[in-house]
Amino acid sequence: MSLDNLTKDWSRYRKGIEEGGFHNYEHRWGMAIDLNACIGCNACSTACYAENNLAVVGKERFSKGHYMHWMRIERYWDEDQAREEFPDQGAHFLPMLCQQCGAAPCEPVCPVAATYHTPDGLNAQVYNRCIGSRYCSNNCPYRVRYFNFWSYPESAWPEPLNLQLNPDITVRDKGVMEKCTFCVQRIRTAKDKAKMENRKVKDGEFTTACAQACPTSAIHFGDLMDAESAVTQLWAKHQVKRHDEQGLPVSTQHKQNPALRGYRVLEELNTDPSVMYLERVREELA
Amino acid sequence: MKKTRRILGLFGNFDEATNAIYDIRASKIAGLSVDDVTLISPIEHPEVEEALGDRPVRVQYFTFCGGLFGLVGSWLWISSAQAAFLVQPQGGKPVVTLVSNFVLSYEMMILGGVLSTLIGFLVGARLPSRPSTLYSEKVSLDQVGIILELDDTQIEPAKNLFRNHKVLEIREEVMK
Amino acid sequence: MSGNEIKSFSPAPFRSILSAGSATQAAPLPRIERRDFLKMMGWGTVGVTLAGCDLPSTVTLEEGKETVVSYLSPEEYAIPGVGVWYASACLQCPAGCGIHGRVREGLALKLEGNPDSPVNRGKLCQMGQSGVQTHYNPDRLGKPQLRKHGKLVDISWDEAWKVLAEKVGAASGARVAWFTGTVSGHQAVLIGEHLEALGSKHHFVHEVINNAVGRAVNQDVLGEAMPRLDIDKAKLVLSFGADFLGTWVSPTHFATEYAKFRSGTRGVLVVAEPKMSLTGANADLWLAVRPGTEGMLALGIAHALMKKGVSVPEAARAAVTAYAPEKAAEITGISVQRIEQVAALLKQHSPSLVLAGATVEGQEQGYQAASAVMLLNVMLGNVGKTLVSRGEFPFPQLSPRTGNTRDLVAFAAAAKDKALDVAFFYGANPVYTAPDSLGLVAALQNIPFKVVLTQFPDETAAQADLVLPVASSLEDWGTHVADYQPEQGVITFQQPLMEGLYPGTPGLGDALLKLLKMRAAQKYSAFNDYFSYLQNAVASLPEQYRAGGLTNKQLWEQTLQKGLLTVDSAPGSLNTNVGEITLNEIKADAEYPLRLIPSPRLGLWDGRHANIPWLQEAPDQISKIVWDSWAELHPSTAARLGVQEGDVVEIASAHGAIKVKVYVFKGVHPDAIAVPLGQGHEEYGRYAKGLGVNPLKILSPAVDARTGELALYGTRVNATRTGVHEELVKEGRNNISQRGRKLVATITAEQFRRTEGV
Amino acid sequence: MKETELHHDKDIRDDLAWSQINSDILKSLENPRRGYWYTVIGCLVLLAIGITAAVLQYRYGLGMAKNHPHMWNLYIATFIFWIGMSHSGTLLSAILHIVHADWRKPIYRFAEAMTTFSLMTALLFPVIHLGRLWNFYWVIPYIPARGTWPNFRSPLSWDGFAIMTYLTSSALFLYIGMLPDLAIARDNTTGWRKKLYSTLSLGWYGSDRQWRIFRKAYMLMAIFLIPLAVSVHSIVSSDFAMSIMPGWHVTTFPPYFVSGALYSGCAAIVTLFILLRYYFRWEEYMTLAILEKICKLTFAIAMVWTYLNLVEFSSVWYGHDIYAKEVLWSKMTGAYAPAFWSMMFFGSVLPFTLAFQKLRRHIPTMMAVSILLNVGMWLERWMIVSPTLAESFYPWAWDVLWPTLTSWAIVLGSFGWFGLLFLTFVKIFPSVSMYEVKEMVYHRKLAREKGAAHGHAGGAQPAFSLSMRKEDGS
Repeated sequence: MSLDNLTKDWSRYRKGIEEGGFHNYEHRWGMAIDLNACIGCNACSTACYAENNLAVVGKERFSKGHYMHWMRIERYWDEDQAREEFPDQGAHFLPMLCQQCGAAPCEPVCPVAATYHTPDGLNAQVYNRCIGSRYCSNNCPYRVRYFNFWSYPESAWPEPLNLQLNPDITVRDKGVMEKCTFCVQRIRTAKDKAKMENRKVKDGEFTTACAQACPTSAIHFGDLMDAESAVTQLWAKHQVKRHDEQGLPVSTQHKQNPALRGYRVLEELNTDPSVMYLERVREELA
Repeated sequence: MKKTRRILGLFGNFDEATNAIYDIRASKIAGLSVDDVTLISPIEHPEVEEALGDRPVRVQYFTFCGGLFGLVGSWLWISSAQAAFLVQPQGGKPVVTLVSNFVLSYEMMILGGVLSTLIGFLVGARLPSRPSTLYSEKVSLDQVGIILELDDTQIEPAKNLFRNHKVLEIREEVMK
Repeated sequence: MSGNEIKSFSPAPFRSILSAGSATQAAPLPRIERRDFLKMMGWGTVGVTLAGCDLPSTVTLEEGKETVVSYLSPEEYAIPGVGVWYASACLQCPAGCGIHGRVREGLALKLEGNPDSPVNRGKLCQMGQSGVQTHYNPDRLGKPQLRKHGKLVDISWDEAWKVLAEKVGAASGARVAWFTGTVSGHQAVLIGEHLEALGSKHHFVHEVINNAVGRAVNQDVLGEAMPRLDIDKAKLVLSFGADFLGTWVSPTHFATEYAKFRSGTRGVLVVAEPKMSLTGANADLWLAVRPGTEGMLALGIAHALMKKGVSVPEAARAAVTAYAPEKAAEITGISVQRIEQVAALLKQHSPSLVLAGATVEGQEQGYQAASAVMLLNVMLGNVGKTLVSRGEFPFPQLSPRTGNTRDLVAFAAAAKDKALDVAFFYGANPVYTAPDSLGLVAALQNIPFKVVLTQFPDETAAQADLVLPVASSLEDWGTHVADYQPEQGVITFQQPLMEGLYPGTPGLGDALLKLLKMRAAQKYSAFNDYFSYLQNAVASLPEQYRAGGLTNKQLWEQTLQKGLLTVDSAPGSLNTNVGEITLNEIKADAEYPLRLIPSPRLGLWDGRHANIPWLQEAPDQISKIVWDSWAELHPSTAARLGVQEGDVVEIASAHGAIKVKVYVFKGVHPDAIAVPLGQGHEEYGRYAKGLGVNPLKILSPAVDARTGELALYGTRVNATRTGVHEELVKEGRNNISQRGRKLVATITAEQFRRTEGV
Repeated sequence: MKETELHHDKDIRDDLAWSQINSDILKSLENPRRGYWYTVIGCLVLLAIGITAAVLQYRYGLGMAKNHPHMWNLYIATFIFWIGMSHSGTLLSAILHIVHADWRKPIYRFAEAMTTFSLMTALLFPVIHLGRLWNFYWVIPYIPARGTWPNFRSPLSWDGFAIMTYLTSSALFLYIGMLPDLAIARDNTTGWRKKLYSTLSLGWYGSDRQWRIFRKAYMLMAIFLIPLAVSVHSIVSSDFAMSIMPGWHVTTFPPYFVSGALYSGCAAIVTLFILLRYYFRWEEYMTLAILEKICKLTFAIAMVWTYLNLVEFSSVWYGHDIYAKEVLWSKMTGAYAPAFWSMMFFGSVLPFTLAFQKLRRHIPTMMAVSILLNVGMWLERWMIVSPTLAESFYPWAWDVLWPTLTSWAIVLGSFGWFGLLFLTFVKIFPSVSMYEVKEMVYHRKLAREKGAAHGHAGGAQPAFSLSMRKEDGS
């Protein structure tokens, strides 16, 4: 907190995401989720429960929306289903998790800076700093932030269920907001290991719990800053660009080929999600 | 001559009190100027005060300085705090966010202004203080008082002047 | 796979078990016996690089014991702060997946698929991952219980073994029975040997979710009960109720195949079933077929194909000719155009694969209907292309004894006839799964001594005379052979991931050895325990399994490290012996107009996972309902009954009634009412008890004429409103539509093939 | 009634004796009537209910009161309600002071007190609604030991700044304005009160120097308070307007909030006016003429509010934002429709009663209307917060869940807390400004005399024109 500091780096401090932002990202972890492959089986969601110490809230609390599905599988039906007798075209499944937005609406509204952007491009939640104003959740267009309405350590893991808890991450107590972290503990482990071995993190060296579990490998995880990574290639192939990559003016209409399947959910809000989805595919049989 | 005494005259009729001050102003008592007059009244009396002439009030300078300090100081404070706290949330926004900083500086300008006005008021009004022993509780009811600081020779003329203007009560004390 | 973790993300330190914690969360420290951890030293760990020497050195205080445990000199097998992955086997369903379990500080923490396993290829479904919650379940039994004066009371292990020896010793050997779920590997061998030692032939193998009729059809037509299904090679899969992505045969394996099937040229998936399954939800075309008429639909399609010039095997010609598309359309409710369209698609996309699932098979004419479905494969020339011979498994003694419902019926009958004196139960919960109409609970009273080997106080345990807690799948040794073997045959090895939570609790193998020693001590004296039995078994493997001249120890370690043993089998070729198909028309029943569909869920399965909180809280894939049972009704049926979502209806069959909340849903045929399996437990711990209903209870005892399997999907019911209303608890409860947002966007397959096709 | 009818277009009788003013007002500090104690007990009961609920919520977690997606609900709605209530007092007092509308004099004191106390009530809610309320002070930008600052770009931390500034400023404004009266109280009381008032009055003795500087300082503060009050409620509206949520991200929100705040505050002034008039028998000071003036003002603000509502609706209608349209439509037709239309009725239709003189002068009607207007304003706040939470961008998370008993209990408790603070205030401080009523009476009398001299017999002159002329004449 000195004026020196302010004048020295003024131009850097004045950069928004369109100009590349303040961070020079080391990594920008991202995903590509192929809805053509997703079968809606919940394996990713359970993997998330196992990896991230998510609390089971029970029926009563579930009914009030207190559940903790960091990774949830949404199921939609065709819009014109109202006219059809049967859902001939099946369901639409959408695995929805924190989109780790580059321009996350949740970040600027937190009064105590408990949610912030890491140099890894992650939208991090600092549990210890969180005071539970829940403003971030209100401002999240994807509604993927989950609040500890109760003290789950008191109820969710009766002995000896607590022995299963992952010691790499905390158990959150009441009054704290939580959400998908892209399995930050795995990222940290991989980065530490790479650092010890004096090398860069390799693509595919680790993955998130959900991507690991997915039976159809619909979830691809990797570093969007690594030009060689499978995820980057998918993004490039489907012509989806990050904001810090495309610069000004930010456009959500950057696909040259509309037949390509890449899109980001609620792209028009300019949140710059790190999760790209690939459109579901259906045979035209009706 | 050295002012040694203070007298208080209480008036029920505000016009009489005003006239008494005009009389003092007109130098009816030698050596006594309007600057030696203090008016104490239960309500704001612009018309009585007018008789006392121009007595400058400087509280607005306090206000201005306080407001300016609040505005500039808080802007620098907040901006430099932001520049020092780099793990701040970004949301795609710059580290030093001018817009929100101006909103906060605006509030701080007002707070600075109000607080310095208070200080200016207390300094200017010489508060807190102990009311002088000449003070009469009737002043807080419905009477006006005129306090004069006098030397020994002026006491009697002053009392007479008060009496001419239907003074209700006269109190007197020796200055220390 | 992330192994070694050094720092935790959040500044608040998590209390590890070794550092123990507050009163609310202090947990029993697993006690390590010298013998066991020497054994553990022999474990193979899965590709983990240890993190070197810069581990945090911490001195922690364990609550209660007041011993200071230094991280500098940890237990030999536990590297503080480092998770080590061990290979083992998943026992959550009979599919036989291989798993990797992460062990840190002596505790199993997370399960993932074993990438070396050709069954699941590194993937694991939600049930498999929940293995840890089965293991750490707070309702697990820790002590044996004996029925004394009508009540089960805790006893010591010594007493338990003594009572067991007495009772089994006193019984006539031939009147002892084992009642199990699907078992395979050396456990199956030992059960067999136990029965043999007793001179009994009573091994009842029961699974509600089974493939028994399909196996019979496969055996009769193809000559192999479980051929390989190459979904990825098919250009079109037509499934009649075979929920191969959810609950059918080997769902995780088929899901990995499905991903390949859907990429590249992208195969077409058509599903015909009366209630939308997870597979149906992923179909390009989903056909709501009138329940019980799938066979007729298959014949109708065959007829349409015949008209297009596809030849029909002689034996089936009569049946095919009888079901012209017009007639099939009338019976099945699928329009003629659709039938023609499906036939055209089948002809266009070759090779295809036609599958029959439980809704086809679980009928009184189930065998015939499944045969009609198989007929399509034969007609389309899929046999040999997408239906491939597996060959005989080289170790037939290890092959699974696959579960069915015929054995349940037979067991109930045997019990009723007082033909049994002692019954051992393992891996099955017949008191829960048997329809009331079988009278099983009453019949069980005729068996004087019932021994239940289980981890949980389930419904069958509540009827037991002796309850023997057994080790969880993460604490036990074993070998497992899946019924469905993919391209590479494997024996999956199960090794304990951690010390048992409840000392004294034997594994199944150990318990069996103990039982065998009671009968034939001499024969088994060489085996101290099941561990040495298995080591011996591996040591006796033929030479071909010792590539590079491995010693016994090396072979053992390598096998454990990989978690499996690949075996060779010589595939033969499949027959196409289509027999005569006789499908009679189904008569309407005015009193019971609806068919009850006790639909299985990937999650709770047949109810065995109802005590796993993760799975209770995981929404049903289609309805998104949690922690409950519901009845799926088509809007037209619901309108007829005058009910809305959340209204409670009474579903009555001739054999009983259940009351359940309605979920109005278009993915169910108007003549069907689907109630998911899994809930309605009267026992089975805090998470299962008292939730929802068990539709199995009101099933009729009718069986398939040919195989004797229960017609699980054949029960006719009626539904009446009760006037009670209760909200269903579900995720995303107010929306079935995206409201015009681009959340899930869809493009046509044609476009996909143009831009991404191979 | 008879008397007031006689003086029916005068704000105050100009022949009131000053000694009577002193004694009438100071009487309110003593000998509470029985009704006062009943009210105190009622408030204590409400407060006890609220505290019980708050303690339970603290113990078990916010699940007692909140649901997903209704992360904010009654607490934030009631927070805005109380903040809004705080506006009329200070803002009106300051504006009327600047324009020399002297009819404010008998009523501004309690209105300002209401400001301060409703702010103190409002302040409770952001704290109560926190998941970890024991860490609430992390929002305050104290010099941190670990280099952690609050997030200055969060509208919630703006709230902190704005509310603290407003609370400080309005409390000081109230206090400074009360100094001469505290001196009067000092001169007329004994015992502990004397000590209290001696300390609080800081030795004020009404010298010309003090009055001059008082006049200037008070005016400067009034000038500051007007933009401050506007900014405070704009900032509260920023909690919503600065978000990206449909139905919240509305450009008209700042003026809309300010008008709503003035509206509810005016209505609350009417309620308290009537209550104080009744409790302390202040018919001489709180005259129907003044009541009429506030009512007219309330009516005018009600129309501004109604207009801004319509502007909001039409801007949604003109903009092609489907999300905002959906929220608005569901507000009007969905689960919240009854609350929404009650709000429209109470907020836009009911105020028309204020347009009729007969009704304006009928005290029971005004009492009922003023309370209902505030019910409408409370509903307005709720209709701002909840419908957007129930329905926004993401349909999967749409859900309408009603507030729990716990949150209702805490909302009720806040009324008890406010009531208690206010009731304590009226027994310790003079709720009518004695010195200013004296000024008012004095100036009216002068005006009458001058008016008579200039041939305007009986015509009451506006106070400011009087003082202007006085200055001209000197």
